[in-house]
Amino acid sequence: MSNPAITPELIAKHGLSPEEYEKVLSILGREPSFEELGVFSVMWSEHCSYKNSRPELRKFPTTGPSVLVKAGEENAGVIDIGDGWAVAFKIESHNHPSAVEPFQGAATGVGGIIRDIFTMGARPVFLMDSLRFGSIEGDSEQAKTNRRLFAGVVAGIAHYGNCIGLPTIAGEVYFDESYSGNPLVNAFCLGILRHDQIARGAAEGIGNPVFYVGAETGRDGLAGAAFASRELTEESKADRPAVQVGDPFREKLLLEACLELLATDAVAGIQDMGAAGLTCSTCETASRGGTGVEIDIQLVPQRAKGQTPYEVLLSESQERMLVIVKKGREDVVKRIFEKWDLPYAEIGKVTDDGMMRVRNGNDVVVNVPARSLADDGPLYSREAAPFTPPAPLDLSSVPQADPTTALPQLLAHPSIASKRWVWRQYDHMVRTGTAVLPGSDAAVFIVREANKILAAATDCNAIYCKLDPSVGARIAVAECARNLACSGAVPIGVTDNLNFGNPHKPENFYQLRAAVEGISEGCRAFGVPVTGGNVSLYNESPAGAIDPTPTISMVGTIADAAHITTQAFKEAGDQIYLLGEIGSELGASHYLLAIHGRKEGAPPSLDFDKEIAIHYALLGVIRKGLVRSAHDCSEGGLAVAIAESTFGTNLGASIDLGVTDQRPDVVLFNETQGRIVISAKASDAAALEKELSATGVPFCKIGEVTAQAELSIKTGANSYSWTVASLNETFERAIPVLMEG
Amino acid sequence: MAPIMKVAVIQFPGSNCDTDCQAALLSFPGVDAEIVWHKETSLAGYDAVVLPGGFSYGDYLRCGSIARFSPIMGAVRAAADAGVLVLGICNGFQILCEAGLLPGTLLRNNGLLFRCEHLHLRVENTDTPFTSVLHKGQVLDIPIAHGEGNYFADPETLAQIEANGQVLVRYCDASGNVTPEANPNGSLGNIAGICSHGRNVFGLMPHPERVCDPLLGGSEGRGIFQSMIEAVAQAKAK
Amino acid sequence: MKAVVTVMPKPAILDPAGVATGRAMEHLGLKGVRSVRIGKSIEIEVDGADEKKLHEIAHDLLSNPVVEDYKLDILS
Amino acid sequence: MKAVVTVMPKPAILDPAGVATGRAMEHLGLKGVRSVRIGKSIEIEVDGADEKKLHEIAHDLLSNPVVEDYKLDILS
Ligand SMILES: Nc1ncnc2c1ncn2[C@@H]1O[C@H](COP(=O)(O)OP(=O)(O)O)[C@@H](O)[C@H]1O
Ligand SMILES: [Mg+2]
Repeated sequence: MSNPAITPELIAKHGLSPEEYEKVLSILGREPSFEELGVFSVMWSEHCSYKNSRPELRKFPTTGPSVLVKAGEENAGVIDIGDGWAVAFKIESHNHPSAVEPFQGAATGVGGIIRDIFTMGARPVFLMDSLRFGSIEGDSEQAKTNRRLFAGVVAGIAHYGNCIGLPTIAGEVYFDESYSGNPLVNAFCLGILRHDQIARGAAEGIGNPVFYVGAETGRDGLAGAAFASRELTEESKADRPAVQVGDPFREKLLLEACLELLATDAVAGIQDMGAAGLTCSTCETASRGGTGVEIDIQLVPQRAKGQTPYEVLLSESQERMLVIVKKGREDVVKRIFEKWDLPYAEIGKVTDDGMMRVRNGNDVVVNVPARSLADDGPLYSREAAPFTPPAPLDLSSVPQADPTTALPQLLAHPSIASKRWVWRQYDHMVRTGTAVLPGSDAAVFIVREANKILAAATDCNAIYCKLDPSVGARIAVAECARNLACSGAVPIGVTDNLNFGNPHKPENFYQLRAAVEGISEGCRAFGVPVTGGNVSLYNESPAGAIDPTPTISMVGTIADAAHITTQAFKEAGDQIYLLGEIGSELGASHYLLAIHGRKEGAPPSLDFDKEIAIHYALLGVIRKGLVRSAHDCSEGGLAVAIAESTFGTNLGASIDLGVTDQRPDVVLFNETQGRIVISAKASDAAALEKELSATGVPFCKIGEVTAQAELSIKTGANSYSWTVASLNETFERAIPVLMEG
Repeated sequence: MAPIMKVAVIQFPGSNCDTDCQAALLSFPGVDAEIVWHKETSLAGYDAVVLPGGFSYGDYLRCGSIARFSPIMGAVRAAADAGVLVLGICNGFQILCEAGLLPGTLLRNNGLLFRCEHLHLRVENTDTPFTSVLHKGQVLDIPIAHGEGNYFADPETLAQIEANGQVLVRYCDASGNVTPEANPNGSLGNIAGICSHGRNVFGLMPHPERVCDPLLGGSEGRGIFQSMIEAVAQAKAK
Repeated sequence: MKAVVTVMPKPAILDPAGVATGRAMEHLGLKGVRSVRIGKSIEIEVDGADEKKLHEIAHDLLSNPVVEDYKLDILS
Repeated sequence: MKAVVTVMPKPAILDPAGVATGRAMEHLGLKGVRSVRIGKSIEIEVDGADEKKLHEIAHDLLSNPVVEDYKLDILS
């Protein structure tokens, strides 16, 4: 089989611009081979090179005393958690593959992020998932497609996570038209390791053998990285054979084998094969090591016969790793991989010439400076459109809905409704560490081997981001931190997934830039580093770009098991307080969206100083043992938050907000930031009030937990009441009814 | 000092509750628990064997269908024949059924989805080495996590195991009523776990090892392990 | 040798996936669906032609005799 | 009408179930296993004989054309 000639069409098909091709020519001093063209194409794609976003990402705060491995240095950042232990965590998107094949797309997304973590030498301990779909309500073809995508994605995540034995302990799911045809699937994994176990993805030691371990290479997901860096079009469907199939069983074996191997001292470097497979792992390890790597395609374990070097190099077969082994220790690899019944092969060696050299037997098919691929890709500074802040909401244009019906309607809105249908499909208890199960604010996980308590949450309100990307991004960071505080945790680090539209469109690029700046501001305010993340651009369907969605995942630690707090009320007679203000900001709220069908207005304002003061105040009283439950107000405002705190208990709440000069719908459903509903034993109330007063944060008593399972809320002269059972039923049934009829 | 009970926790390729079971067992004084790789062929020296949950061989073909041919299964069978306690949890239960060490089989959940949640079990028989410290009719809160836990046996087999008191736990509501609503997967007779005719092999779909620590959702799984310890101690005392 | 083993749930066994699929077919406009049963089809390519061994494997490994029947077809 | 739809993973697509099962067959003493692929076999009984509709259903519902091919056999 002979390779095609390098023509302008072929270059364009590889997604390289004429200028980028010129750069290739000047690096090589000659025309590239077909294989080299493929290699440049994937390595310089947005997915691998971040060519459109890298200058922006530099704005993130990435350093700090606890940072052991910085963002961008390796596959995932590593943060110290004390006593010689550390965590490695990261989030990654698999949006485009999931649009084409939801089950496998989501499954392989989970598989990929898990490899990123154990490549660091860390044992993966839990997962989270952040999902976005178009509306699943109604009988339209679009709604049916969205339901199919939703069901498929959840089943795919469940399949991979459950089989490999990692609990999915938290996440989020939103439904909005902007994601029709372009769902978002972001998966997060966290792993635990000792400081001295940190593994590096560098090809160290000239002459060291390079091993391929894991599943055989097939024609999976050919050029997927390039694919993820394009808009979804009708033609994308023709890319369908490019779908990758995940094998969580193989990955489980690979994970155990790699950790066993890393526990010996036979490994000089290790790198997973993710996007752009063998290509990416060879040139990145060489580039990081300041060395070269030479491999022979013919030595690569292959699943299908007759694959060309081009196909093998660019294949995105899953469950594979590249390991640089210390010379003379090859037998260790052999022993361990034979134990786990996994393929392995020595396919090359580390060289001193800085080249990524690929042979096909005696022919050299690729001979490119490794650095030019991994680090010297093109960089673009795109144009950002000037931004006009949204007009504040004109409240007089919003008819007053009756809270008696509006509250259940909000609770039934799929974005607010219980996600039990989702997380019940995930094994969220395996590894016996989940102390707070999904359904509360942040999940809490006890890492047995390290005797540490971790908390994690993931958040992004994309309506806010759509209306004002900078404010939306800041709120996403603040909300994550608030969720952690509600569980009793202090944040230690952030990973982010920037999901945006085509960056060539100035309004999209503005969103990206503003979101990065907003996240950076938030992380600086909370004093937490960004430890890594992922960029997914070109999230567009024929109807246009998605709402900008900078998903934030935050990890925290809890000092003492006694501080673990959940959102549910605990006992009749407990006193209920609101930390923060009653608020009045209705712009960009879910009330406006769900009840009035409007996505408009300015999102609520965010004052980091106030926000942080509230978190500290809450943590202070939690540590003093004065708090029995804590739950933040997010979508749907105060009324939804209070209702949620009654769920899963046989209790009710009697609330008096005492506000007389505001519309009831505004009082109940506004989304002013920095608000937390807590409850305390009546006998602790005085102590709690004293402690809180001393902090200076605004707070007020708003009611009491009742034995009767009824929720009643008074505001001014108006009072409303619901049975907890009916609200809970509405909240729990919404998604199952839509999905199962 | 020699442990009261030395347990082998079998690790099949794809087991993922092996270390959870080991940790739960080690939380009992006097218990030693070791992970034993499935390629081993002897279980000499162990007082009890646990087949943990997970997805042995990916469970791609049928749950437990490949694991039951693992080298260790010969030793598991011999141990069971010799009266050693064998406990199969979730995937371990599926493997024991596939291997014919327990009657019946586990089909796909009738709701077709994987289910992970806390639910209730009613203790049906306390005259076994796995349930002796519990009391009859006691309601336990123990979680499940499976896609194929729908217990099935043909009518004769079912009648036999019922008559022999081999059904040890059934899915029930919080007050102990065995109702169709309390059945998470379609199991015949709400069966959650059964033992062998000889009483020394027990398989159940719920995960007792996940509720052995009050910080992690409760300690209602401890009774099963405690019963095993007492049975072993008694046998040794004789 | 090429062989196909078809494994089907026994007639007496409830097949919830089949029932659900039958309903979905009706939703898609197929009228008068009486029964849908879902089993497995396993295609095997193997050197040599040990038919007896294949039967053994179909019985012991590929099907669960408690709830399934198998059929072995030798294609070539 | 009685029909059988056989749904198989496309040839180029990884079939983890087939790989795991093929290995198990070798362990059980079947020599020279070259390939095992596992798909579904769906038996349908339906009043009437709308073959076109059946093809539509096999394509849209029973198989996932992204990763699977189907074959429809009308038995009677
Ligand atoms: N896809 C998911 N996977 C796992 N858990 C989820 C998922 N979606 C939501 N959850 C859980 O449901 C609860 C409520 O989620 P959400 O409504 O997003 O909370 P909040 O508004 O407090 O951020 C949280 O515990 C969250 O972790
Ligand atoms: Mg929250």
